[in-house]
Amino acid sequence: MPTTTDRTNDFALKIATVNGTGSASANGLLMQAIFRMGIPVSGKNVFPSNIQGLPTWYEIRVNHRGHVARTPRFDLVVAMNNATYERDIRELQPGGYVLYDSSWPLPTSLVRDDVTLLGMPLAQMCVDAFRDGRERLLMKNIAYLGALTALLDVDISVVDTLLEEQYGAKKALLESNHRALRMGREYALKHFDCPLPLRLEAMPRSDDWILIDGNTAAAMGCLFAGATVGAWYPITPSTSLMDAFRGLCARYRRDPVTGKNRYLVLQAEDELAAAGMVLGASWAGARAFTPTSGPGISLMSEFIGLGYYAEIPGVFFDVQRTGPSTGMPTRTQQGDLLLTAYASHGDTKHIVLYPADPGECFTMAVQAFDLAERFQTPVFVLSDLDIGMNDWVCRCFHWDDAYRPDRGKVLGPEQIEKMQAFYRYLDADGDGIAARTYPGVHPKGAYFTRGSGHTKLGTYTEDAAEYQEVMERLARKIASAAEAVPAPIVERRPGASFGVVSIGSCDGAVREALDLLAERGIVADYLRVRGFPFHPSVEEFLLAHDVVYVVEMNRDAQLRSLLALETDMPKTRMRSIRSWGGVPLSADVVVEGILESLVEVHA
Amino acid sequence: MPTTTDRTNDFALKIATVNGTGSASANGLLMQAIFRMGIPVSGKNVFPSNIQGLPTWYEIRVNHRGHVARTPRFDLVVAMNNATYERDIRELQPGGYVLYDSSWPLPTSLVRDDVTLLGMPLAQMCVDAFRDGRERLLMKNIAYLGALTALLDVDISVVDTLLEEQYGAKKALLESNHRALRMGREYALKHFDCPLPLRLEAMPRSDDWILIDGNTAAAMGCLFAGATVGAWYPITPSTSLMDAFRGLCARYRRDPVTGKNRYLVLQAEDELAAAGMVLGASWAGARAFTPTSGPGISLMSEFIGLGYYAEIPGVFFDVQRTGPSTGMPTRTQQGDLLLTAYASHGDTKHIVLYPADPGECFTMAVQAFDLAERFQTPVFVLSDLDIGMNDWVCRCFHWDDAYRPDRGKVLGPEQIEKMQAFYRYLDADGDGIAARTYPGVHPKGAYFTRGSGHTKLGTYTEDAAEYQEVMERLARKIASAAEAVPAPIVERRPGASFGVVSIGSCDGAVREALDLLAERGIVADYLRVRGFPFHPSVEEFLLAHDVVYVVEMNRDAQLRSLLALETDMPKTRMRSIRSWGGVPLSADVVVEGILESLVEVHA
Amino acid sequence: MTTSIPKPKVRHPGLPKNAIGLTHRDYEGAVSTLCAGCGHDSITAAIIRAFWELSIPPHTVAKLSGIGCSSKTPAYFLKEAHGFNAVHGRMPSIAAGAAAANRALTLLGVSGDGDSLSIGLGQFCHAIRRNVRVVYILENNGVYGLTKGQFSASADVGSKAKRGEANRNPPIDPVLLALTLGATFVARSFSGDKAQLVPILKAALTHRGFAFIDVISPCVTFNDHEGSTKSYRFTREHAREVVHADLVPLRGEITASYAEGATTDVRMHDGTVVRLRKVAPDYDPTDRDEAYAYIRERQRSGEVPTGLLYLSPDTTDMHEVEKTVDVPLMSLAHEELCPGSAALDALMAEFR
Amino acid sequence: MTTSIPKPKVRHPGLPKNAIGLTHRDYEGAVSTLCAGCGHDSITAAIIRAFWELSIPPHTVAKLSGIGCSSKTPAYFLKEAHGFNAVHGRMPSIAAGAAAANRALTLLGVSGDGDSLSIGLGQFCHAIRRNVRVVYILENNGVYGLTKGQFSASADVGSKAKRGEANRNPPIDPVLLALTLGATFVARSFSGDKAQLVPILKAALTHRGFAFIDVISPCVTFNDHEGSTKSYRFTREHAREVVHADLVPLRGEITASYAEGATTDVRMHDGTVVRLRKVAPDYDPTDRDEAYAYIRERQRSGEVPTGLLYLSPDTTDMHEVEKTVDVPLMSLAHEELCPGSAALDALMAEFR
Ligand SMILES: Cc1ncc(C[n+]2csc(CCOP(=O)(O)OP(=O)(O)O)c2C)c(N)n1
Ligand SMILES: Cc1ncc(C[n+]2csc(CCOP(=O)(O)OP(=O)(O)O)c2C)c(N)n1
Ligand code: SF4
Ligand code: SF4
Ligand SMILES: [Mg+2]
Ligand SMILES: [Mg+2]
Repeated sequence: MPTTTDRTNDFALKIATVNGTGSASANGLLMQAIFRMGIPVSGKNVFPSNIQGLPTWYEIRVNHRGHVARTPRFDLVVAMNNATYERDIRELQPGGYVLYDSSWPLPTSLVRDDVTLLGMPLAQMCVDAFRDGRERLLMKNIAYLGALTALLDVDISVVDTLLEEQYGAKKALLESNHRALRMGREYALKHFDCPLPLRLEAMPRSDDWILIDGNTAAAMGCLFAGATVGAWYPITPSTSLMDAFRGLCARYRRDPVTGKNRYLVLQAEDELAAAGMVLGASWAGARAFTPTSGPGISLMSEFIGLGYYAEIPGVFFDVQRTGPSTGMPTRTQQGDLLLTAYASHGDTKHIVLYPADPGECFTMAVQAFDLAERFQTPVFVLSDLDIGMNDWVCRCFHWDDAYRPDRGKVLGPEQIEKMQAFYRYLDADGDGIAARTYPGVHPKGAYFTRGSGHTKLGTYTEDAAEYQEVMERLARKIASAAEAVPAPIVERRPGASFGVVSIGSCDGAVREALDLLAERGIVADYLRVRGFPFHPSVEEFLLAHDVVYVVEMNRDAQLRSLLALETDMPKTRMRSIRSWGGVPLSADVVVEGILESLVEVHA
Repeated sequence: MPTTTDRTNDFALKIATVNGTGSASANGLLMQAIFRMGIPVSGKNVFPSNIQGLPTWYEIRVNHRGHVARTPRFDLVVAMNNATYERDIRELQPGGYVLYDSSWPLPTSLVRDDVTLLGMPLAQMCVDAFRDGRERLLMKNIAYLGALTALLDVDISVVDTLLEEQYGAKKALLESNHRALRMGREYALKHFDCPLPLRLEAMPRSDDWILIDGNTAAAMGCLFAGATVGAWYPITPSTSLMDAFRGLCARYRRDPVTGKNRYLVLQAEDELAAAGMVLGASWAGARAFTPTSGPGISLMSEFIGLGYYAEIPGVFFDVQRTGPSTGMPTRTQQGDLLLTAYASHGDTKHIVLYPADPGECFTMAVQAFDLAERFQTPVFVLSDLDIGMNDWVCRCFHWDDAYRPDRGKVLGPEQIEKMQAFYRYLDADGDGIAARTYPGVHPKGAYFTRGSGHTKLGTYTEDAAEYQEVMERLARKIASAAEAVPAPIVERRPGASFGVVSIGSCDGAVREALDLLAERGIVADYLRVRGFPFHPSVEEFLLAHDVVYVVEMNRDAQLRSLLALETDMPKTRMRSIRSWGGVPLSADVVVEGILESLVEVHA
Repeated sequence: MTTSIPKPKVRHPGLPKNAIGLTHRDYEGAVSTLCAGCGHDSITAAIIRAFWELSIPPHTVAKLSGIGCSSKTPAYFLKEAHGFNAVHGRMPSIAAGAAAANRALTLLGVSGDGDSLSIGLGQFCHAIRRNVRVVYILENNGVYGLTKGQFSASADVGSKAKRGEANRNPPIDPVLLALTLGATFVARSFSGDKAQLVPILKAALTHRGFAFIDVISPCVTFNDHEGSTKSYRFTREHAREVVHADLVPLRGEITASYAEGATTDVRMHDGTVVRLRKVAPDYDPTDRDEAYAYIRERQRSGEVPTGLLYLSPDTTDMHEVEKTVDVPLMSLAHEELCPGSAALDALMAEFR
Repeated sequence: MTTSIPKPKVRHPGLPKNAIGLTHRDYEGAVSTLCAGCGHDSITAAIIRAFWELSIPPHTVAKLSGIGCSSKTPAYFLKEAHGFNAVHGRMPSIAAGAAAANRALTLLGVSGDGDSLSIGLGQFCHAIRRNVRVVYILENNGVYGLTKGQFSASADVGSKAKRGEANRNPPIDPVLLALTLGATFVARSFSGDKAQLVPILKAALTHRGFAFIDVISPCVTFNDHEGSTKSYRFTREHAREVVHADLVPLRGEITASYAEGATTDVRMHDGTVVRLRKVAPDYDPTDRDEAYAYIRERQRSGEVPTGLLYLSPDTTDMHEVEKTVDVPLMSLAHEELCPGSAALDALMAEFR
């Protein structure tokens, strides 16, 4: 029988089930329990684009040093789906464990002699313990959770509390869960060598940490930023953002006296309409946003160009998924970097924010509204499925009550009244930004918003010089946003021999990789871009390094392309490391990518 | 009175009128007459996005050396629109001439003492000569044409022939035209010093030349390439392409026996539908195309991604117009270079052809179908308003009857029958291109076309490796098209000290500029890109020059960006020269741009 | 046919003033750049008239449109109102967004048959379904004017193009469509009939919800010839007013008396009464199905029934459906929207 | 409820064969991945049945769909037919293109209520208008299944979501919409009623033009609860068949005799006769306006009228309207399409 070294608080496991069978709640409980034990943890839900009956996985990684990027190296597999047995067992590390349902024998062809099989007649046990068919199915999940509490040494009282919090009111359900949990736990304690070397040990816990997904966090940002109009068309993986916003509004945006809503969410007929609603609402003076994903951005392209040229704010969340076209809607990727930077026909350029985790989804959502209104232009927040839909351990969010929305240059009735005449597109302050007015406010503030050629006075034109004057100002305006977008996070390390640049949800894996490389004596500086147009310090960082590795999650090295286009860094000095199959980046890819390249260079 | 040097067959004139008043036909007659006199000529119609009552200009340039790019330096203005008198007279070269309607006095404020005023009571003359109100309006145009025949020494018999050809059947109309023409001509002969130094002199004429607009030429390409399905939504400046196609089909595509149509043109409800129709028809085995402009491409973005990923051919003509959003629909630009190269979300890249004149619209339309079917992907033909809607003097088109459409790898029933099994996305030949089958042909040829994740066998997948395998092949496939797209036109000149690169309708102005520079001893090599992904010789050319000037018509130097992204040429060695206000490029811009930059470099 | 030519600097003390002291000129806009004789210009004139008569302060209005000759017209009226010339066919979503943000605005949407029935058909239908409060005018000429005369989706079968070719696809009738989709205010008029159109516009402006007005508006340049079914002549000959709307203002009184059954009164949300005078006494313009059947029947006999054809006695607009606060959302202060740090701290506890 | 599980390698000699020697299994596809009990799977079964009964060679069919649970189903039938799973809501344009290219294909489109009535509404309406020859099935469950249960545009007012919240926007009724737009074949059925659905499908397959079938198809996961008006139970209780279609094949003969006025026979282009048995004897399913009025009336009394509700006796599909050649355009040889060099040379003369 194979052995493993002690792996306390440092391992990864994978739970393979079938979607629609209720495993999500058991998996979430495990994740939460580990979180409450104070141990750094991450959970990645790998689910199909389907409602019921297809393979789904939940991957958990714990790491006491805080490295919780996805790893493809699993030490334990909870194999509950015989359709994926082969793959699940194959992907296990030597010395790993398989917890499986022994109600049916495991095909011998799958048996590996370098892993430990832990069979447990889960289905049978549930048939014996529960009456109702649906309950038997659901409780199987809680039973394997029970077994895991024993195998991994999960603090059972934490799980009990969680169940209490979740089902407190529903007594019967609570009782079934308790029973299934205990049943699984006891079976494991009795039949297996518990705990395994892969065990958990509580760590000091602080209130400073929360467990949250990026879409919920972004919705909170919209709430706190004062967004009142949300328009959307459902699309994975952005749907939960609007669900969360509606949930939050139901709690925080009811007028205490009348019970009426201080928000309006419009389920649009499609993404084109959602974009139009956002522009219409922003134009009329509300903070408005839409959550979508790649296909939605493609459909919104025409309206985005209108927003750019007619200078209408709007916040567009693109929770990226894999692929061109429909692609793999339940997989993650960073494939819309080029699209969002230059969306729509003609000369355009847009402000884009790149959150790396739910914490930044919250803060950047707020910043997005401020930037959109300050620069009077559509702003994208480019999240992805991994950030948006998975639960992440984050620092607690804080709010500064001194925050006041930056509504940009909006003239009120008194200001308009005082003016000789109001001209919508006149750059009075020399900063590329012209003042705007809301409809309904003052007769002298009226102007004609249009996507066709207009002069700086706001009148229609087909004259080259007049047209160019406005377009040149727009170029200046967007360029000036480089200083206003969040600066990159830069980490310089003494003795660094090259730089690494990454973006968004790559962050964790890159940081882990840099630590691993440092252990081997290979030291690198690190920069994570957080906004577009790039902050000047991005170019500085690039130029300061002979070689920079650009790590990202798409096939075509889109970040590297953007950097090549928008900075003076020669492309030849930027090497690309990519992972784009739909699963979150892992440190291995980065370490291997850099090592291979270093070898090549020295060969 | 100012004098001008002899400018025989070398001058430019501008006719300023009001749209909807029938000046187009008079202007066209002048242009055609000059063409028939064998003199190199170009005509640019500068019209408003409006149907009636707004200023419109027709610019004609003749140049015996064949330089007929637009010039902003006019030697003669036919000022028929008092709303634009000021501007029209201002834009005249010193020593130039103004032909105006002296039925009303010219405001003295407009009088310049360095130009010659030629007043002629046109309106009055027409009121006297014609009865009907509409006729009086229309014949005014023919009357100024008559005057111009005298002033410029146009061969009047050529004009007579043209009138005969046009109105031969309509006797009354012909008579009116003749009368107006003579009236104008005689007035000029009597009152002015005819001909002016700006005069025309017939040149040896060959049958090798034709006068044609790019949209008509592209429609001919579609006809000859065997396109049977056209789908479109009207949009300036692409509309006339489909009009021409329908006109040609009415002549060439009626079944001689039944009188039924061998083509089907679908006026779609919008551009999204037009794109879908093209993909549906191509998928089912027809050659299908759609003409549109920038806003249409934005709207088609989602479908373009589907075409890319599901590997469905389709030909998309983008006749570019000015601006993001609605912009200036009746002005020209090259603003969709980046968009068409990478349209749609996720990792995509498309084949794009860049015609420079109607001749290439014809040939490239044919090539586009071949490339689309060979590479099984959407192909763009990126023309522009100037090429598409203006009449150009071109070499006569020829057709090689040996041409057979390259339908790409399409399996017929016999081939399918012989196969063990058919897999749609299997790269059997190692060239990145998998064979396809048409629906309805053979049971074993059936497969499921989809924009969602699929394996090389054509089955649905959410697996990273399987997904990536197909996407990697797609990248290879499109990259391999670099050798198949039309190679650039390269002109190397002994002693060249730098290179110039341009695209599309910039060609004429750049060539003229290079000649002008050469006259000053500044010699440059020249390359015009004709396809994307760039032919390998593009990179070679770039790298062979320390400095390359990239000349294009958009604000953001999109061609330079594409070159920076797709070749190893350092961006710093590519200097940008741009003209993007909506009027066609003129040589001055290029000459000045290069001279300024050379001065800077040497300063 | 009227072309509005404002002369902004000149005061005309003699011009009649409305209840808020404004003259007709104060409701005008820039000089029209449409073809002389275009039906759209007459609609512009009717709009100016209706707003003036209702004494609506121009700056409380927002004028929205798509792209097309028709969609240019908002530049030609109410110069003191904000205008929004959106992208082709997508004005309804702009309207929904603007209405969401500021329910106090009076929204006037102007569109064309290409704009609303082809590229924008989906948005048009969904704006009806959402009952966005907007007066939505479809300037219907059976062609795409701005792109030079292609048939639109409202062109009748057999109607001839200028060059003679006949349309062969069945028309989308926006009135029947609106009725089918549950629109709460459905009218059809003719640009050449200001006497009919102005009262309809006024009634529409008092309607709480989507007020749809299809106006046959001949395109003199591309669709006013013999053989066209959207020409001035054809429309004059075939239009039959079946319901005439009169507005009885809040404190007003209509003194004329009508024959029994010849009128139906509908009280609007603001108390205004719309009095519907009917040509067919047994026709009930507040019954959607009857309206539908009646219109179809008349159409079969070659007529183009016009007037305020259907008016729903009760209607809940988007804001009522969504139970939003009574004040414009855009007017809410940050304090009314942001829960603040204490609330966030409390919320955070739920994620621990 | 049937899930199609083809076992391609196994031959079942005992299975009944149709006129072209194929068994039911030959019309199946891949194993369904929909939720057990999903209405869509029953429609799949009905499709398999109808094609088998009509002995249509599977490979002469093209299956088209958009995106959604419903749009996945073409993978589950007719494995020997090409399938095209397009983008969300845009299948009608793919259908128009495919029909244009190859008029010999039998096109079957499958869509959902989200797909056809929200994002794809414009395309859906225009495909009707164009009378593209396609059997168009709308698998109508009142929700977006694939994105987990949001209300679709066909959700009735008051119908409850799983979490209890009631829909407040009026529904778009695709049958009324299709009638209004001049659809030539309009039916409504219920996934749970194969006896009704199979003959409708067969009739649709003989129709030359756009044959529209709205099928109420409950979503067991998100919209089959108490309070939903698209549940199995609600539909069973409220559906009323008003017209039953029987297909009298070319050389067939229906022997059963019916009461006077109880049937209407419609002869299709290929000679097949569709015999419409009517519940209401005075109802004429070939009269569009009567059908519309009748459906509205029944709906007001809470019923869901089903059956082949309207069938236009004469219809010209897109190809007839456009006067294209009888053979598929995609089958024309290069020589039949390319005018050749002599023609070009002649043409060039016109540009000199
Ligand atoms: C996306 C897009 N496609 C096409 C066009 C070109 N276009 C401008 S107006 C128009 C049709 C206008 O017709 P209609 O709405 O009936 O207005 P009308 O001019 O007849 O009043 C079209 C197709 C455009 N502006 N945008
Ligand atoms: C452009 C785009 N927007 C959104 C989606 C997400 N999406 C997939 S299916 C669907 C709705 C499906 O509803 P319906 O058509 O009713 O099918 P059902 O699943 O109910 O059968 C949506 C919104 C998408 N795939 N593409
Ligand atoms: S083209 Fe037609 S619709 Fe447009 S302005 Fe002229 S008359 Fe009016
Ligand atoms: S979610 Fe609903 S529609 Fe989708 S497969 Fe399941 S039951 Fe069917
Ligand atoms: Mg129109
Ligand atoms: Mg549905």
